[in-house]
Amino acid sequence: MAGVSARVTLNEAGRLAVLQEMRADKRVWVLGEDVARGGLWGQYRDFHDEFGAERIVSTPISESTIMGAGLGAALVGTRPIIEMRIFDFVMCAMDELVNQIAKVRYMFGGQATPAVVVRMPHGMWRNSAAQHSQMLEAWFAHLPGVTIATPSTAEDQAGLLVTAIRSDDPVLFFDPKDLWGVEGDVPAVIEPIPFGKARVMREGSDLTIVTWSALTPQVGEAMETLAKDGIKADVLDLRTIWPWDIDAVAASVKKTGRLLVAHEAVEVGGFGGEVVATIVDRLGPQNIKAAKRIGAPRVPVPFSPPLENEIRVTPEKIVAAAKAAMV
Amino acid sequence: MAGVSARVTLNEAGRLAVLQEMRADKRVWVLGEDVARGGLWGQYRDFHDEFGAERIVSTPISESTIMGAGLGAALVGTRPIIEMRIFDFVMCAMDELVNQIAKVRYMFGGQATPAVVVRMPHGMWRNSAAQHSQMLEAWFAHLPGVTIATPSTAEDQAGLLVTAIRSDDPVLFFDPKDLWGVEGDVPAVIEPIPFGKARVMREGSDLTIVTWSALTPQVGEAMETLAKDGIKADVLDLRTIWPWDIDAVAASVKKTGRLLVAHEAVEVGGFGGEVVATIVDRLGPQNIKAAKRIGAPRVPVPFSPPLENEIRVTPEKIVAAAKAAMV
Amino acid sequence: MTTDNATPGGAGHNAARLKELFRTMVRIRAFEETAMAAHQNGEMPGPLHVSIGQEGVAAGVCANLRDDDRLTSNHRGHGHALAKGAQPDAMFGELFGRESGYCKGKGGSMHIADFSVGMLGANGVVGGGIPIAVGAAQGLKMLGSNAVAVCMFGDGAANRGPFLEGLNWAALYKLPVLFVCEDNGVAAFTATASVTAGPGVSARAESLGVPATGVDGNDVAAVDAAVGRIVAGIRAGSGPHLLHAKTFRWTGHTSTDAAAWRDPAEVEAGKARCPIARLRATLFEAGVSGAECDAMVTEAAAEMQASRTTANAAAWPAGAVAYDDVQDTGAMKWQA
Amino acid sequence: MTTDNATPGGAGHNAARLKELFRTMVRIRAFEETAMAAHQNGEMPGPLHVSIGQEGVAAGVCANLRDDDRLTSNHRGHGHALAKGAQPDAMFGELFGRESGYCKGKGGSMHIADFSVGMLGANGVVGGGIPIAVGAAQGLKMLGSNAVAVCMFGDGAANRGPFLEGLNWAALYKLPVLFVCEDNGVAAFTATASVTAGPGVSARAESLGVPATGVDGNDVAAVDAAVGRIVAGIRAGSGPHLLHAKTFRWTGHTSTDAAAWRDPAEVEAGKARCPIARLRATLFEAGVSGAECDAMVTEAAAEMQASRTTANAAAWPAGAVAYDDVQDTGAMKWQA
Ligand SMILES: Cc1ncc(C[n+]2csc(CCOP(=O)(O)OP(=O)(O)O)c2C)c(N)n1
Ligand SMILES: Cc1ncc(C[n+]2csc(CCOP(=O)(O)OP(=O)(O)O)c2C)c(N)n1
Ligand SMILES: [Mg+2]
Ligand SMILES: [Mg+2]
Repeated sequence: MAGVSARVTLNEAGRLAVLQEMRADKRVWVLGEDVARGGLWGQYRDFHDEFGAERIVSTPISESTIMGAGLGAALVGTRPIIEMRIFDFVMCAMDELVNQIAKVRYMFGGQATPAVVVRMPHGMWRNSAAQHSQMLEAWFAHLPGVTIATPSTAEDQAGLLVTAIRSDDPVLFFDPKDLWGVEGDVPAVIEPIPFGKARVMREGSDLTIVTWSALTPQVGEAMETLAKDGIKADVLDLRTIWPWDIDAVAASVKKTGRLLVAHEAVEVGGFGGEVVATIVDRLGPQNIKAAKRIGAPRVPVPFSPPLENEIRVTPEKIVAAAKAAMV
Repeated sequence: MAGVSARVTLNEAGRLAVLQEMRADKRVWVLGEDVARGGLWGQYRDFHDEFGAERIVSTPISESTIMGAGLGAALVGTRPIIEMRIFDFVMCAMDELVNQIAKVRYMFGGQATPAVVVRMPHGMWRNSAAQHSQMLEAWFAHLPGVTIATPSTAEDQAGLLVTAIRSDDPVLFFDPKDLWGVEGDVPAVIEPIPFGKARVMREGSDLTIVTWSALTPQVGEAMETLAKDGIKADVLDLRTIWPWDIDAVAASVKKTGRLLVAHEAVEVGGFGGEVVATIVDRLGPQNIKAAKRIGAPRVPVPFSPPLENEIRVTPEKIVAAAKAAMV
Repeated sequence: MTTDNATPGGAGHNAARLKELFRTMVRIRAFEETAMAAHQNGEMPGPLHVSIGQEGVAAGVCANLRDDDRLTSNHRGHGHALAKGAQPDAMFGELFGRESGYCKGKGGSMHIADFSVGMLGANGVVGGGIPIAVGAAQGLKMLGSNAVAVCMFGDGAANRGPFLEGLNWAALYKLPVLFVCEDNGVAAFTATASVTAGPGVSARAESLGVPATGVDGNDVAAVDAAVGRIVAGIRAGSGPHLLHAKTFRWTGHTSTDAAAWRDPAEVEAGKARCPIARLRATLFEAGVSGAECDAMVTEAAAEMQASRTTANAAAWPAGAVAYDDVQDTGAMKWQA
Repeated sequence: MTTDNATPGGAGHNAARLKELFRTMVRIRAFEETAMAAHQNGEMPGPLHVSIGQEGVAAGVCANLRDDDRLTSNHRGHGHALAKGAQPDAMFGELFGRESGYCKGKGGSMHIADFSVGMLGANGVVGGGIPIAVGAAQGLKMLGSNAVAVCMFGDGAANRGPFLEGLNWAALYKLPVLFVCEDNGVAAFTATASVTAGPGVSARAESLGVPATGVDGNDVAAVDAAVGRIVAGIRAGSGPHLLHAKTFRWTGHTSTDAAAWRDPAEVEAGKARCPIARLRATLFEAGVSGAECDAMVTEAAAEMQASRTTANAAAWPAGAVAYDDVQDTGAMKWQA
């Protein structure tokens, strides 16, 4: 059956990717809370049976040490997958991530190889409120020393995880927890997907829409609505925001003359600003008719469904922003 | 002698501001490492003698608790100044800052008043290397619930600190540690300076330069050089990056048609992207001739002087970027 | 239940006090059961962590607190809030995301707060309440109050750094704070013993200069008595204390977790230690009839059911509410 | 000094071993004095934290380590690095920001690392090395090595959360790690006792399941003996251990800090406990002459002076070096 793909969820796609890499490389292991029971999201289901307690390490609620021990173990030559359960808890481990993991290679003049993958399921997910819903991926683009994966499909979840595990860089892997259930075709042998190459969701000539992570389905809906209304969008899912596919976005905006960046995170200070500023400078403002962003308003994520809906970036809002860019 | 101003350093200006507010309001107090001895930077010199150990609280090296205890004390009605010594150590207290301080008011529907000032001396300072030099102020613009002060003159240090201490919002106060010694005139009674109003450093018609915090002197030098070369820059020091003076910047760019944002921090993902994206959208790209940024390259801060100089944003680099914006 | 006078429970329990403790516990139980039913019925969004089986700790601790005593709680905080004096209408309103909720629907189950009765908030971060509680105690001391701060947290939280920092801090400044480790033996889906080294939370506290007392958390009278003594001492200036209360969580981690991995025999044994059943037996000996107890149970169920109904009928918050309470300066404005 | 064979020092010190310990200590002392002179002379940028007076700890600990044993250090780490086997040329090169430095000049004094001898780096964050050390130990165990990890930190670091988390973790997984608390009584400009509650660091460790041993850190033979025993146990699978070594810092926090607030009498008394002078007396009794000791001192001074000279003559790193070693994918390229 090798070579045949299976239709699986994004969650399962990630699980298969880690399984493949752990079977291939004994140095790869997982640490995090509850991982021996499969992890909070079942993303390590049955791993404990296969790999045992040495490689599937259920940890205390000690985020600083989960992160920092992962680094220490990498420094002696193992390749840890640091499971952070929910992104917001990474705030308990920021010294280890920001001051240590991102900097050791540089500070030590290249002696260290912090080959860790930090998995951090992020984003809004069923009314989890302000401390369990954050999307701060933009922060890490501003942090030298790390790469950042932000997949949105099962295929990309699998392929980018394989790349992440094989990478010698610290990879911050933002699992899109609202998309655990989306399905895709994952091959029996999962090939790595290179970082920094956008995925084309649709080709069009009127307007470029750039997105990533959990907002991708909303953008997908919006682009269909726009098409019905006669607006042909060129739509790119960046898949990784560091590095990101500047060339592809620039080429698209050169063609369409209009840019809209859409992300689930707060608009102010989000990565959308980086995309706009980079592209405007690269192409020259005079060669662009519109450069817009859409993201959440600058408020914490509220609990109540109508409030959460109020601040969510919806297909309707994306359509409206796209139309505003067409004038 | 009331009303007469004194020529003092930025460090002393801040000291005088806190002194004035602590004398006026018994609820104001300071906690942080070594503050009883005046603080690492002498910014609380002699305070312990005047206010005693109850209001000048020298703490253990427990950043999480310095930050979190500050919040708890605010929730019962005191007004703490949380001294973080050097910004980089805030990474040890990010849960308390990001998940608690920034969110309690919102999560609790307005019941909480997290009236804290978090002082975090930041930026490059005499070859302090990667873990003592960071400038991540941009991150917090992306964090709902906080305001952000980034002064660069003694006058602004004093006036913004007074505003910060009187504010019911959590204020993240980025002391520009490389500028402790710059002098200015501080009045006997320090008036609050409102957040969100830029300071005009120079008026001009050819190009708008926007900056803040420790890069301001470099921009000041660059604007003089540019003037000699016949380029008249309109130069704004934002002073606070949340809120920031969108109106003033937009009005300036409307006049000059050209925008350059200069900051000490890494260019990628910095607040410059936010400024560019906001202004480009507000004015329309077609009405702008150039919109550029300059910041540090995306590398950790190196120790060695020639390496640090290599990545620093210098007056020469700012001049070059400004000239590139003139074509 | 919040007493006016913070009567130390130690000095001989009388039936009236025991009845109040019973009432608090059955109200918590009823709240949690009603919340679970509502959650399973789709009336409540988001995750739900209930404290069934742990009622003795919340009731026994809070019976010794005044309204101006402050309490920080964790993700499993309904019992703490109720016992501290929060009202079920506003609690259910919050659980259901309604405008009538304590936080106008912005917080939900994991962020219930009622500052008017000194409940400074539940917390979605394990251990998140520890530094906040010590700071509250420091603030109270500075303001010259003799109120105390109480910090409720689980056994899982004792493995996070803030435990060390917060307890050292409290001991150092001799702060009026009571740390309550509500030890139900589990942390999410893991037995806490399997991820915790050393002789236990009391030893950890003592190594940080905080005296500790162990108590059977399912014996509410014992909790009440111990806390009465301890809080009186703290109020008199003794400095911080830790209470290690052993208890048992009847359910899974969240209301959708069946906790199938737990040993059924252990669960049976745990349930047999029900704090409510236990107090009922004591009350019977003290002359309080089963019928009287049943009446309290029925009353509590009715109260919570009524709050559930009220909350279900309450208005949803308007969209503009999403933009309120962020900050004074630099807040986004709502646009209809 | 790194021995081939990790000879446990416990089994009877002989003069040869004591001489090696002496040599390590005087080399550290000479390194620090030379660095201070260079700093005061403007040869060295950035802050400088020296360990004069604390040499006994670094020497006694590292005498029991192999090259493949790993060590994490703190901001006051020159002695640890030297004792672990790092070379003064590359250390001075790093202090002076030269290309010849261990980190090509990118790290400086606070970030010296020499992975080739198991020195995993100094750290600018107090307590930052603790989780890294436990992770290194976990990795070593996983790889089937019998090497150990050693974590050096100051008394100030025992008030940070990672202390609790890291020690619990090490005990839980029975990791081969030795925690060394180098207790010089001060943390920056504050007496550590004034910000630390409870009976001390050993009690903290034991409460987390990590056995602890106290030692006079200024008695290098005692340190050597204790560590010899402990490391042999750890290597044999005993799990983690904490060594609490009392010592004394002769200087201020940084080389520009006069530490005027310290009681001069206390400083005098501290200096009187000089670990080098003490071992010199012991050596004398063991038949090693003062002249022989003097020769080692002179040799060390000359060695460090030579390294200082070499480093001062070394090339500065080229601008492009600032862009190296960030990351493989997504790195910025240097443009001349
Ligand atoms: C810092 C942090 N890490 C992880 C989690 C996820 N989490 C929520 S509750 C919980 C278990 C907490 O156990 P305990 O403190 O014993 O409380 P209990 O649920 O038993 O009442 C975990 C791991 C979290 N909320 N915060
Ligand atoms: C997390 C953190 N907080 C504060 C500092 C600033 N700082 C540097 S050294 C030091 C004192 C450390 O004391 P100790 O651990 O006892 O080491 P010693 O300097 O005595 O060798 C402090 C507070 C820091 N580097 N990191
Ligand atoms: Mg528990
Ligand atoms: Mg010390």
